[in-house]
Amino acid sequence: MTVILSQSFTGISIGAVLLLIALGLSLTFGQMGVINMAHGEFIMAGAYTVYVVQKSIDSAGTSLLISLPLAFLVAGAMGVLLEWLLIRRLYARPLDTLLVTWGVSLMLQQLARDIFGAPNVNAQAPSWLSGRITLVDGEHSLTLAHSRLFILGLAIAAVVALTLTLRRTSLGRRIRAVVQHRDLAEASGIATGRVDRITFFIGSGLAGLAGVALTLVGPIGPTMGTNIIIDAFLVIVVGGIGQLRGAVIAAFALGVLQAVMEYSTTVSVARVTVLVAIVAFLQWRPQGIYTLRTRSLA
Amino acid sequence: MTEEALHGLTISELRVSFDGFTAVDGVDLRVGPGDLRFLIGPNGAGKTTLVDAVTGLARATGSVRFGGRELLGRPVHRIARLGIGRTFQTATVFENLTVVQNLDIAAGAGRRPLTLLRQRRSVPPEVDEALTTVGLAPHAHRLAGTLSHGQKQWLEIGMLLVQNVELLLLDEPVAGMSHEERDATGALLRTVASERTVVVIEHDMEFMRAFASSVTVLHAGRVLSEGSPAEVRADPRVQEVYLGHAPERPTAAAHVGEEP
Amino acid sequence: MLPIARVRRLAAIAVASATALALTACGAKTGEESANAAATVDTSGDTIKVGLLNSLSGTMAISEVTVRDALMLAIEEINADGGVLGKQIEPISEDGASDWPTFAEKSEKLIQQDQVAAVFGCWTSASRKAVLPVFEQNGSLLFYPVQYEGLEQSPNIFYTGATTNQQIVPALDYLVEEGVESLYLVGSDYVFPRTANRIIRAYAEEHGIEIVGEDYAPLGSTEFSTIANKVEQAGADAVFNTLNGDSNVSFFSEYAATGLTAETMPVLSVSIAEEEVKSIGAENLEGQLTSWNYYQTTEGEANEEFVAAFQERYGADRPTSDPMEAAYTSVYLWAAMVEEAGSFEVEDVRAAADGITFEAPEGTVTVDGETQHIHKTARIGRIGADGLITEVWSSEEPIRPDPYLRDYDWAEGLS
Amino acid sequence: MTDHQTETGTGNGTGDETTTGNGSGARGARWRLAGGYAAAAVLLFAVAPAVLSDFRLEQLARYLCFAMVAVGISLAWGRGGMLTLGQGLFFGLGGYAMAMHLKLADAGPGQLPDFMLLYGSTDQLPWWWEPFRSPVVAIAAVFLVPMAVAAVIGFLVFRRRVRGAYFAILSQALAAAFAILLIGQQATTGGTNGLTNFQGFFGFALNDPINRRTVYFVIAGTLLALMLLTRQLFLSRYGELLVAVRDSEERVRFLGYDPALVKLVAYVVSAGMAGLAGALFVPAVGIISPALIGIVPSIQFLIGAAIGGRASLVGAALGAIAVAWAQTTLSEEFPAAWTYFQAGLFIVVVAFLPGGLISLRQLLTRRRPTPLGAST
Repeated sequence: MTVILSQSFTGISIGAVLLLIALGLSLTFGQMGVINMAHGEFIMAGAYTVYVVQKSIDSAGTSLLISLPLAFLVAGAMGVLLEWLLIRRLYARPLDTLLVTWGVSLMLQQLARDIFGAPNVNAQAPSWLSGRITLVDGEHSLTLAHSRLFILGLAIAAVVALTLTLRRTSLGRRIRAVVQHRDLAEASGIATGRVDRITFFIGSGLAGLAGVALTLVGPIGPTMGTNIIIDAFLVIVVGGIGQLRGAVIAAFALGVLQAVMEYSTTVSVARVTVLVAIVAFLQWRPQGIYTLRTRSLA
Repeated sequence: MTEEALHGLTISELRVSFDGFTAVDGVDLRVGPGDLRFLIGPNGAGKTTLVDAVTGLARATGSVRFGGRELLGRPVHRIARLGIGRTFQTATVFENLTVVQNLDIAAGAGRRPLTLLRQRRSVPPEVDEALTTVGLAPHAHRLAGTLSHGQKQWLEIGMLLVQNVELLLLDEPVAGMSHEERDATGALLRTVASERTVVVIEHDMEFMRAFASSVTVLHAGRVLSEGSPAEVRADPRVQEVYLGHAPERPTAAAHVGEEP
Repeated sequence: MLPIARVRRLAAIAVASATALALTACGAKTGEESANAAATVDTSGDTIKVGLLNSLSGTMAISEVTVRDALMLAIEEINADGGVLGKQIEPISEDGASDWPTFAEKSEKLIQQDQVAAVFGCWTSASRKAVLPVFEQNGSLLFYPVQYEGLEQSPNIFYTGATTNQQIVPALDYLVEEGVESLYLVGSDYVFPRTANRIIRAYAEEHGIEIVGEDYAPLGSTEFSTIANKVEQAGADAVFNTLNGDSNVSFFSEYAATGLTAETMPVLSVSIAEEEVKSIGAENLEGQLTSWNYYQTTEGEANEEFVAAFQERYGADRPTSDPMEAAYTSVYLWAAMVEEAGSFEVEDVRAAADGITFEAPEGTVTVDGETQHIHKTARIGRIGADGLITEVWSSEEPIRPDPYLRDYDWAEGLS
Repeated sequence: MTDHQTETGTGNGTGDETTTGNGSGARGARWRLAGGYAAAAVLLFAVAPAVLSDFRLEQLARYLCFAMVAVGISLAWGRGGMLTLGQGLFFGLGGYAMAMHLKLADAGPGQLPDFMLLYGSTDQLPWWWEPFRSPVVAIAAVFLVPMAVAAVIGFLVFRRRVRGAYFAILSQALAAAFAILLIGQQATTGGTNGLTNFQGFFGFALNDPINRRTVYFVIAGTLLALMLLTRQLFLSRYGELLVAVRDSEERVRFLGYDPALVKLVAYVVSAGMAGLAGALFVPAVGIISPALIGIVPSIQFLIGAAIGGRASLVGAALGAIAVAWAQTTLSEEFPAAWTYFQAGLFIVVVAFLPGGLISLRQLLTRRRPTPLGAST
């Protein structure tokens, strides 16, 4: 029984990580249709932000809290720069955007190597995150690590904040207007270029937040982005374009599936099963869990 | 075109809904063989959706029969092979191919794999004929992407001709055309309708009056009125939908449908 | 297609195939005695060239650069001492780029173009397996400095790292001595852990140890919550850990998060050296065990000199590790073999190898001519709160290498 | 090597030609084409073996294998618009099929390959290895297996209209899954080590330099043959149809074609080419391993084609060769600078010169742009 509980929690915490890394993409890919392969490197930038902040501030706890907004800004700024330099020229060519941003990701990885060195580094977890809550004591205890709960909380907070921004603020209304009908939005006086840039800023900034969270579960290194970017895209593909709730459901579903499969088989079989399951799922629902219907051709 | 008996299109009880919104709500429609039927109606009347349903793009209930065959439930390319072709509001031609290549592809849906794997040695006769019919012969080897807007529309119609369709469904073929181009297009449609059945979705009342054989008015997913252009124009319900209660002006604005 | 063009095309293809066939006819068939000649070694100049083949870029660069540094140190020391057979050693360094075909390609370049006397390097088993046919076909020599999974004995390779009976078997002996009756096996998904675990299973069957679980994580994986859960649920006496590199960071933090400690369920690791301890964080590792042949803290004059020389050359903060020591030793062993043989030719060097000894930082090592491995002392260490590893047990004398575990009855079915 | 004029499928744009192949311009192009291929054949079969050392020739053989993959990519991606980010899967299938046969041939009848004796836990050859004892089966499998797998994948995804980025991400995920699967089955696949140490190639000893040279000739010949085959596909009605599907899949559907089938053919053929390339890579380089299959190598395959010119056969092939060559020579001298340069060139070309470097020639000579030229 405790096994099921602890594995469910593992699944949910894997899902929370997936959700965090995919959340930014649900804006840039899901809403804007931009396939940004450098998203993983924005995550990396967020993670290195923690590392740098920790070098200057002794307290791991304070530096983590400072890193959250700072990483958002750093990654967001990188996103805006990328959008301004390259992506805005390529909105009509999504596949070329994919390739171009992949080239950018190669460059950013090399940049990280040149600045921080090729070996991975680690950030200290603050002491208040290294503990755990023991729910069931006994021979087989059920424990929830603070760091995992923190990531889960961060993911939920980010989803709530993003939803509120999109639904309740004038910025959110403008973003949705541009996504749904670019020409009309432009005609009604919305500076679409600026809205694009802001959307990209938020999406990339969320990648920075994910980077901060990832420092709690693994090392920081130049190639950390490549390892997770495909997972992040798969979450969006399964969730469906343009739907935040799709991404949320997909992230937790994939996380739990991965955890269950890992427990009952091996890690590699679990990975392969999840990938095959995604292909099978797309047979059933090619547009993901949630679909935005459009009447336009192509 | 050989002298086969032309087929008519029979639509009955057609319903299409998206996510709870019913775009076409029980339409019954008969288009006789060789008719040049105009389909008009305000925006959102369900005109394009109706064509989508006929060509297999939108899922629908009811019945659409063409030449005795039921179309609903068949995939798009199968319906196309039954001799039904359509154009889109924005001209969709293959911009990276030449005019001849565009027409040749349109002519070739029934080709065997081995034929496909060989090079085209010459311009097939039906392609040549279509080039002349739509007046693009001088531009045969230009890239379709470099054609003018009107020429692209003609190319699309030409593609339907070489496809040898019996039923053409044209979605606003003259939108954005100059006066001369409209007249040329109208004449072209007359020629085409002499051998095939043509359904045209149109906003342009003047164009409709000049060239339609018969007209169906759709409103809110239903048939509002049907008849000759003159009959339809005289129908008070149509006037109400289009112009409120105002009496009809002698020359209607070009894009009447866009008025509320 | 015009007929002419078709004829031309067919003709071109025919000519090509005919050429190919004609050439093929000249080549040797498999099994025939063929050009497996010894490599040409360029001994013309005042210097003798050797190849250094390490990944200087890519994922393995972190580890392999340290080996290259140790190799360079040894070469510089020997050159300062007058060289080998009166010739200065001229190292030619190539980058394997963490890519196995590149390793094969670069080794071929070193042997054929540079005509080096020997090549030092490779880290992963995969890179060694990739270059092995190149060395065998060209009759050249590789000195391989990393502990590995055994079950290999190429006449063209000298193995100066530990084979299984010098690292894994002693570690198991130690655990048995400590009363361990059940084990959980955790490893990265590549050849060394999988092969090591096969050996551990055979050993366990013989010694009545129960293997309660076996899990592999993809190389570089950082998601260990499930594996930690499984380990915790299984309740083994100890964990045998063959995880590689950064995976250890995540594994040990998840392990700690489930409430396990070195007292309740100790972890014995065979891929964690001083550098890794630093990056994983000593607080997560305190009290855990490792098995190697060498630690920076290993006692003895040779090691004090080695550590001092290395840190003087590369910086006082640089730790020394087992593979670095084995690499350093390998250059000295080759030099001694050459001196003994009085020749740089591969066959002469091989013939002179048996019994060559060297006072290495890890203690006295001796080359076993038959297996081309070396006699090494096994050492179990415990990781302290300060991050240093201190020896808690060592084999009484250097262990004779036995890559196929032929002297162990329980290992009969393994190879 | 002047294929772009005739790739248009029509004449040279004077407007008076109504057919291909009988205008004087087209005939001239045809001769230039024949001349180009003759020159390439002379370069590959006579000049290269004469001037290059055995070592350099083997490197060239490796690059030519990458060029084969690029030729397939130019068909599927350049002309078909399918961003094949997972060609490593097919390269690997072909490579492993060949490697399995070579291992079995080395082992001898009834024997197990050497690595299985070491890592395997059974004495029995797995059933799926058994057919590869036969050289005929192995040779057929190197392209039929990748093609069959591509057919299944393609049927499933194209039928459900999974395309664009979805298709790219899925194919990448599948390549990654295949690599993970191979690594996990060490006893029967060699795990991360892959399969290495091949003694012979269909009876000929691979340690004999003459035989290794022969392998090079086989590779060069195969590449030229594949290029001719692909050319024919480009020029055929099918080639035009493929471009039409790339530019507007729905429109083609309304013409009565099933675009899924049209795409499937190009995808399957490109998979076959990748498989063949993988198979020939094995005797040339002496190794096939999961590291050649996953996400990174799959994208690497694409870089050369993109830089050279995705929609141009010659551009893609030369691009692949040049990038692979630069990778080995420049990356060891300046590893960091090389990464920046390669990535930078890739970005600039894809963003601002989608036709690849080969399209520069058209810009410079002010030739009429290729109708089938790249656009996404």
